[in-house]
Amino acid sequence: MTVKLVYFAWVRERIGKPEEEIDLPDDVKTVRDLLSHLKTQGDEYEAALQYPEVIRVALDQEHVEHNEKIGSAREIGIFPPMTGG
Amino acid sequence: MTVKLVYFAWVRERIGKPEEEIDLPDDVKTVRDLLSHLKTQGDEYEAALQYPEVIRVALDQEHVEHNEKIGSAREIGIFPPMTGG
Amino acid sequence: MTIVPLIRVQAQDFDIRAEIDALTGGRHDIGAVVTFTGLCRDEQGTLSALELEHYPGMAEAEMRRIGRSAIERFALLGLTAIHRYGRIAPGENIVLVVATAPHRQAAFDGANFMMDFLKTAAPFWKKEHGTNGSAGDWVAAKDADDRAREKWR
Amino acid sequence: MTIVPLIRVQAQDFDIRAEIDALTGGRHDIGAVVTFTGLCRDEQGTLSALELEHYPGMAEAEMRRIGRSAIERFALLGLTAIHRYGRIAPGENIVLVVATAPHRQAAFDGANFMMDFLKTAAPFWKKEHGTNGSAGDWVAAKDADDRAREKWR
Repeated sequence: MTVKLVYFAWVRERIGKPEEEIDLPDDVKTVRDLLSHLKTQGDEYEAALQYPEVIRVALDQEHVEHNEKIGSAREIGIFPPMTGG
Repeated sequence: MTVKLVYFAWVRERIGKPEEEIDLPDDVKTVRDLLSHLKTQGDEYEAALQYPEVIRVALDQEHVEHNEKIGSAREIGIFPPMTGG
Repeated sequence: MTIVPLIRVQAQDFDIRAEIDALTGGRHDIGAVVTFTGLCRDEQGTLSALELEHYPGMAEAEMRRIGRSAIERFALLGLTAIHRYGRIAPGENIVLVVATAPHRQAAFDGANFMMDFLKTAAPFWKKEHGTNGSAGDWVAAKDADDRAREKWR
Repeated sequence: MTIVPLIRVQAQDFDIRAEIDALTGGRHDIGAVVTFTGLCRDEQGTLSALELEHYPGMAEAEMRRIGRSAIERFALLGLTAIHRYGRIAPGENIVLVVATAPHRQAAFDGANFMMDFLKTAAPFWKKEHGTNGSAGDWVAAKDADDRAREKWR
């Protein structure tokens, strides 16, 4: 399954691109699985996702916990804790 | 001693005037004494001060409790609970 | 430098943007501005106007006392409070509070505190005039307003 | 009738008076308007600008979710939230919330709730640019902002 990943703030800067399409490996079921998988994709991913517990994820623009199943989500947002307002 | 009494809202309407100067009798020491004294001054005062416990009093434009001594206050405000804002 | 509250009691309306600008203009240390505006409601069409009476001199003095407490308690950078008197129609402004602070909770608390004490301690009284031409009743003080003060103990 | 929050995410500044008028104009049932404006501070002269990044689409959607919760929870009569993005200089506006209600505490709570959740759940990120020409650091999320949400449990 192909999904669109979108990155923001220092996650975007460290990975070095704002978005990309990837094919999800069959064994990537949850958000946590996805973060672990991405971390193995190179130094830039390792730098961005070094502490996965602080990373926030949205499936189709809704916040989810790391144990959430990715299911049929088409767009996955990956970003640091928010600092707006 | 002469003091200026100023009335507001329904206290003013019932007494029928916005202010007056009176001579304080010697035995009027506290705010409570003053309210009791005024109540004997006619039906309009009786109507205004029927329930003295709800009446608020300010000495020289500062809120005081009924047991406060009048002392050297020159202006005594007498009015119902406030409803601004 | 001691920060003093800006207090006005007036018949005319106020301009909220001008009042905010007066507190924030030219400074770069304010992170939060909270305003409260109180308006006249028509009470489901039964009210044609409010008439606001006040104790001249004491109204300003009491608002200033409350404002000084708010500035000190919440470390506000500025505080403005304006209360109108006279006849006020439904939809019109009655009262404005503007509180500024470095951070948001102080600004919220400052404005909220100012309003809770203004309601129960500033010498203003409201009379309601009905759309049926009734001469008008004085608004009764609300227990809820006295209780609202308790949260600041 | 369901009341829906008015949500905007924009680069340009906002006009607080126009936003208040949009919620209050022509109605006579609103007794209280509370506004919150968040401004860019210069951090004792060390900050030359904030750069605000957001997640287009999700920023609006999340603000709308928070706004709907605020309207329902506090029975608001109206709620507007506007968040800017891009480069913002000290003294400039960042965010505006306007909440209207029949009575004051609901308006205060509605605006305060909206801000607490907007800070921690709406996808915006601030980068600080220093007056010393430094490239800029991302602002760290504050524990105090997470704790601020706890008061609404």
